[in-house]
Amino acid sequence: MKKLINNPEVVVEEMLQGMVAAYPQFVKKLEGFNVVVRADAPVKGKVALVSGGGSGHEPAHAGYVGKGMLDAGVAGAVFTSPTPDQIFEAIKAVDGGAGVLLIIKNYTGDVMNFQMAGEMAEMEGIKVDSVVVNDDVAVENSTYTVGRRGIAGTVFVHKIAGAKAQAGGTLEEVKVVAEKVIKNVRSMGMALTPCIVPAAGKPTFTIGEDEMEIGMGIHGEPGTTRTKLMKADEVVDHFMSKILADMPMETGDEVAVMVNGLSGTPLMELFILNRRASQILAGKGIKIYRTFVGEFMTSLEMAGASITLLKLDEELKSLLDAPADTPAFKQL
Amino acid sequence: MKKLINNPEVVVEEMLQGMVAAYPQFVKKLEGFNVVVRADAPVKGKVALVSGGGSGHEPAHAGYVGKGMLDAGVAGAVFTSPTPDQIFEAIKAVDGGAGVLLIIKNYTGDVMNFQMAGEMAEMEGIKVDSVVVNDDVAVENSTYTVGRRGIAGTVFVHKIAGAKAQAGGTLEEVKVVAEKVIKNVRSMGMALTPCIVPAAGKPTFTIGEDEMEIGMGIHGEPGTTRTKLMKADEVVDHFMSKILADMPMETGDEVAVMVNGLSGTPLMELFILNRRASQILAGKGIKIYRTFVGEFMTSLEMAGASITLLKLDEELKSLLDAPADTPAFKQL
Amino acid sequence: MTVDSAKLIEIIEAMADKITENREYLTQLDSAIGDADHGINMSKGFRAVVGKISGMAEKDCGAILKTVGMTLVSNVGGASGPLYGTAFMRAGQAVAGKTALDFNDLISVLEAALEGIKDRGKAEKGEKTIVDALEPAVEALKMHREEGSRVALREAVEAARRGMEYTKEILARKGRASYLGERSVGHQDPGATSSYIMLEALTARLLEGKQS
Amino acid sequence: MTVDSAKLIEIIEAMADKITENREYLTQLDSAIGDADHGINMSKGFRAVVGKISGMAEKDCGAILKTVGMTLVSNVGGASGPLYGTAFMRAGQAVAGKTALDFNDLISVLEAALEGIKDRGKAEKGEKTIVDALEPAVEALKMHREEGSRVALREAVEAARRGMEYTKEILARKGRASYLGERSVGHQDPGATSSYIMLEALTARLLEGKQS
Ligand SMILES: Nc1ncnc2c1ncn2[C@@H]1O[C@H](COP(=O)(O)OP(=O)(O)O)[C@@H](O)[C@H]1O
Ligand SMILES: Nc1ncnc2c1ncn2[C@@H]1O[C@H](COP(=O)(O)OP(=O)(O)O)[C@@H](O)[C@H]1O
Ligand SMILES: [Mg+2]
Ligand SMILES: [Mg+2]
Ligand SMILES: [Mg+2]
Ligand SMILES: [Mg+2]
Repeated sequence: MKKLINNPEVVVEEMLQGMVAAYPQFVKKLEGFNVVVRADAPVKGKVALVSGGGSGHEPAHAGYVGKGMLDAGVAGAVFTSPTPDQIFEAIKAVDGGAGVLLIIKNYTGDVMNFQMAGEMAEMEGIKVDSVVVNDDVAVENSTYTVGRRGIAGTVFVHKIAGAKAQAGGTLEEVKVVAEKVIKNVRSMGMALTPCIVPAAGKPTFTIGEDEMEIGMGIHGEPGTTRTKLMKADEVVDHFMSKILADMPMETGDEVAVMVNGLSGTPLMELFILNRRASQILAGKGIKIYRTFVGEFMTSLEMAGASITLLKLDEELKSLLDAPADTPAFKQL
Repeated sequence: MKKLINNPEVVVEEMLQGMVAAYPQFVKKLEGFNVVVRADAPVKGKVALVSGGGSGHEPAHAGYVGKGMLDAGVAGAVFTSPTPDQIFEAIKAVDGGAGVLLIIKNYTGDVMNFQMAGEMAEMEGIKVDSVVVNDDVAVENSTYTVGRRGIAGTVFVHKIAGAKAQAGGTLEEVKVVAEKVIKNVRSMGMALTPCIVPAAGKPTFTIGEDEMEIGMGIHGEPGTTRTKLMKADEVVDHFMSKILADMPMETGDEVAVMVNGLSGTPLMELFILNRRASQILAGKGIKIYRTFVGEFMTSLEMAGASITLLKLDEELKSLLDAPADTPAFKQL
Repeated sequence: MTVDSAKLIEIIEAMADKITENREYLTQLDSAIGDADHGINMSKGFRAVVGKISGMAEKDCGAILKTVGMTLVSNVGGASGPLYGTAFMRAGQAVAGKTALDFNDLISVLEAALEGIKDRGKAEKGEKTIVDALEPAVEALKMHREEGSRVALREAVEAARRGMEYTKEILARKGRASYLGERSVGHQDPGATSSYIMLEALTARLLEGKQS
Repeated sequence: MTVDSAKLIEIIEAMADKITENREYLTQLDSAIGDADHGINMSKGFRAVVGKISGMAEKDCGAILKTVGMTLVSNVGGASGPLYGTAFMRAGQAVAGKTALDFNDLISVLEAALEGIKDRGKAEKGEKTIVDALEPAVEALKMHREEGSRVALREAVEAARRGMEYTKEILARKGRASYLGERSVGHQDPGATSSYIMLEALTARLLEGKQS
């Protein structure tokens, strides 16, 4: 296991310490908890946004804490949902009196832990509501299963709901717009290499030099299918057809595009993916309103990428355009 | 070779196409050349900054093209300095009449190619000057050798010289401040894994599961020494002592810190490195004015990191604080 | 059989030991169809539990079980934290105030635990979860209640083992493994396995030195 | 010996072929002490050169060499682009206007090439660069000038080979390998190797079918 760490047991604590040391202008850490909140939390009168999940997805989630996005990021152990008491502390620390929206990715563990925290907060008289993000089209949706996972599309929920809250939206309004994003966002991912959970010390799966995993999530879990290595354009073609089959679009529709690296894949390759994505959209007469290429929702050192499309209307466009100032997502 | 590409021969072209497709609000590509310039180039009356180098260091250099930083980024083949004609085209495209400053990293190839381009531009009556960045303390400086390499510290030169040019500085003033940065910036890096130049198809070196390369550059070349794997804190201790031996500092001095990932190393680990760096600086009474943790100057998919310190005075602080709006570096 | 608070603590410590012994094994099962953390999370949780309950021999059994549940909830995380946490909290409620548990109480404890897991996780048998080991165990316990605790417990552990084995054959419909669809078939469920391990530890401790 | 424009083009094509044949080899040498691109860059450059000069048989030798130089400068990149580019441009200047080259012209061509490289790169012999192969070759050529082109050329190639071999023993002081310090010792310099390869191709083509 080749990692620049000191001790697998404390990677999350040490990471958060390094993060608040880097960005004291943006964030502070709650003493005794792996929770990062806005440096100026609680912001009086503003609806507060709390997100989080297992660690290993950096810059998610603490990197999105700041003006115009999240009020708190709660960090569980690597790839493990945080516990209700942590989330509860986060809620208490950021509630500015206007209520708190929990942005949850659709994993059984995350949903249960956040819900328990929400119940705890409500018992203390804090107004709490939640949304569950499920953008991953790799997973067949079915009433018999838990539905789709939440992956990189979650960052759009942070951005847009964050802008609405920053603009003074009520808890209900912020929730409504968050759900609009969730309804209109779809992603799909793949991986070329596995990753190693520090405390496990071994790769989560093995894969041949000429193979890749399609339908990869962000937790080192195997994808939905294994195939021979494909060219970048073939990967994009496959993703786009899955996404557009699930969320049909027409000429004149507008989208935001996110090409997200899982971390081991260099930016060069992400741009090569984006080249094809933009060609396909142009070919269909779909207008690209904004594109984001980078590492937004990672999976430790895994090589791989995902593509996310968010269908936009005027409201979403203006909220996407609103300024944001966080360690990992800035917009002037 | 596991890469998300189509064809090793055209990775640079396809990457730049994907980049301008992503960020038309920031950049455009010069037809027929692997050169990216500000979307609004040439900016009349502003000193223009041109940087560049081999590809594979993304987001460097094209990612720093935009308001408050570079006017052009010139992209050579992977790890290969661009050619003089490319650089010359960049100079012509961005010269707004106030002259052009070339920001060169100290590699024989880069220096020669940029100088030849500068001569070509001067023959056309364009005022050109240049600075050479050499921040890497891993390499012993000596009059018998070519001196130190330029690595991640170059990004501080882009930022600060860019702010000076944006503020209306003359070519001479911009050059003076760029040289002040160069005089006050030091870096050191290491790697855990090699990388694969797409056209070569094989790793640049092999390294054991329990080994690392210290004094790594950004071109997949071997480092200065190979050691057993060290803990993150040990790596930082070593880097900081090398840097501070070379650029002694006193209690009360102020610095900007950059913890740069070579690309394969996840952000989590970079923050763990920053934790230690901040502790060491605090222990010495050196004030951290700003910290940047992320991937600023990468080396394809290599796992590894570098640490950069920039000693600040009032002028450098205010230029570092100035707004910047580029694909890869934003400051509100 | 009777379990007083001291004995209950011993049982829980035995469970903790077994979970820790099986840390790598459970994690390995979770890497095949999940995210390679089940053993890590559970052993971290039980380490905290052991610290919390060691001084609780004066407290009643309900309080001890409730503490176990709360400690798991706030230390395990993931899916198994809330699930096992709720299970133990509900178990504690079922025997609130009691300083000793008889066999019927034990059945109530396990029934309450199962209900807790099903309420929290909304899973049914056959979905490749904890429920696949725990529900058959509770059923066996009730079915063999009249034959005495020794027989009933042995049957329960055996039922849990069969349930755990059966998870290899089925497709996951709940939890992280469900994202794998058909690819989840052929792999044993980590949560069903940890349930079996805990039940086995419980039974072994209860039947220790017991004649019939 | 006489080299007219057509022959000069053939010689350069032969150099291009040899560089392309040795693409992997040169790249591999460059991965040991550099950035693994020397063979890639040189073969890309010479591919462009071949395209540019194939129709130039009507032009004079100076113009052909200058075109080679400019094409290398604008297609190779890295350190070797400007170095070899300058070498060929200077060589072209040395024989500007000539439609045929005799042995003395050839010596001037190689002298000018060497000076071009030294001016551009500021390297001296013994710094583990192109100069270590090229300078001994030019010296040998001049020293054996009176013995005729055949002997002199053979001696020159042999001197280049020894110079190239010698680069294994020394520490790099110029170029990217110099960052390695002591670690550069024991590895053969890629640029010295490509120079040797080109000189060998030149000599082979010149001495083809030649009796003495
Ligand atoms: N809804 C559910 N009901 C019951 N058990 C579940 C449910 N979802 C998941 N599980 C169990 O949780 C186990 C995984 O636990 P763990 O790895 O700790 O959590 P996570 O999936 O969050 O990483 C699965 O093997 C399964 O037995
Ligand atoms: N200053 C110099 N003078 C002469 N030759 C040099 C000089 N610097 C480098 N070289 C030669 O260039 C070769 C490397 O070329 P190449 O790999 O194409 O460029 P880069 O180092 O930019 O990747 C070295 O092996 C060396 O022979
Ligand atoms: Mg987990
Ligand atoms: Mg090179
Ligand atoms: Mg798990
Ligand atoms: Mg090279």
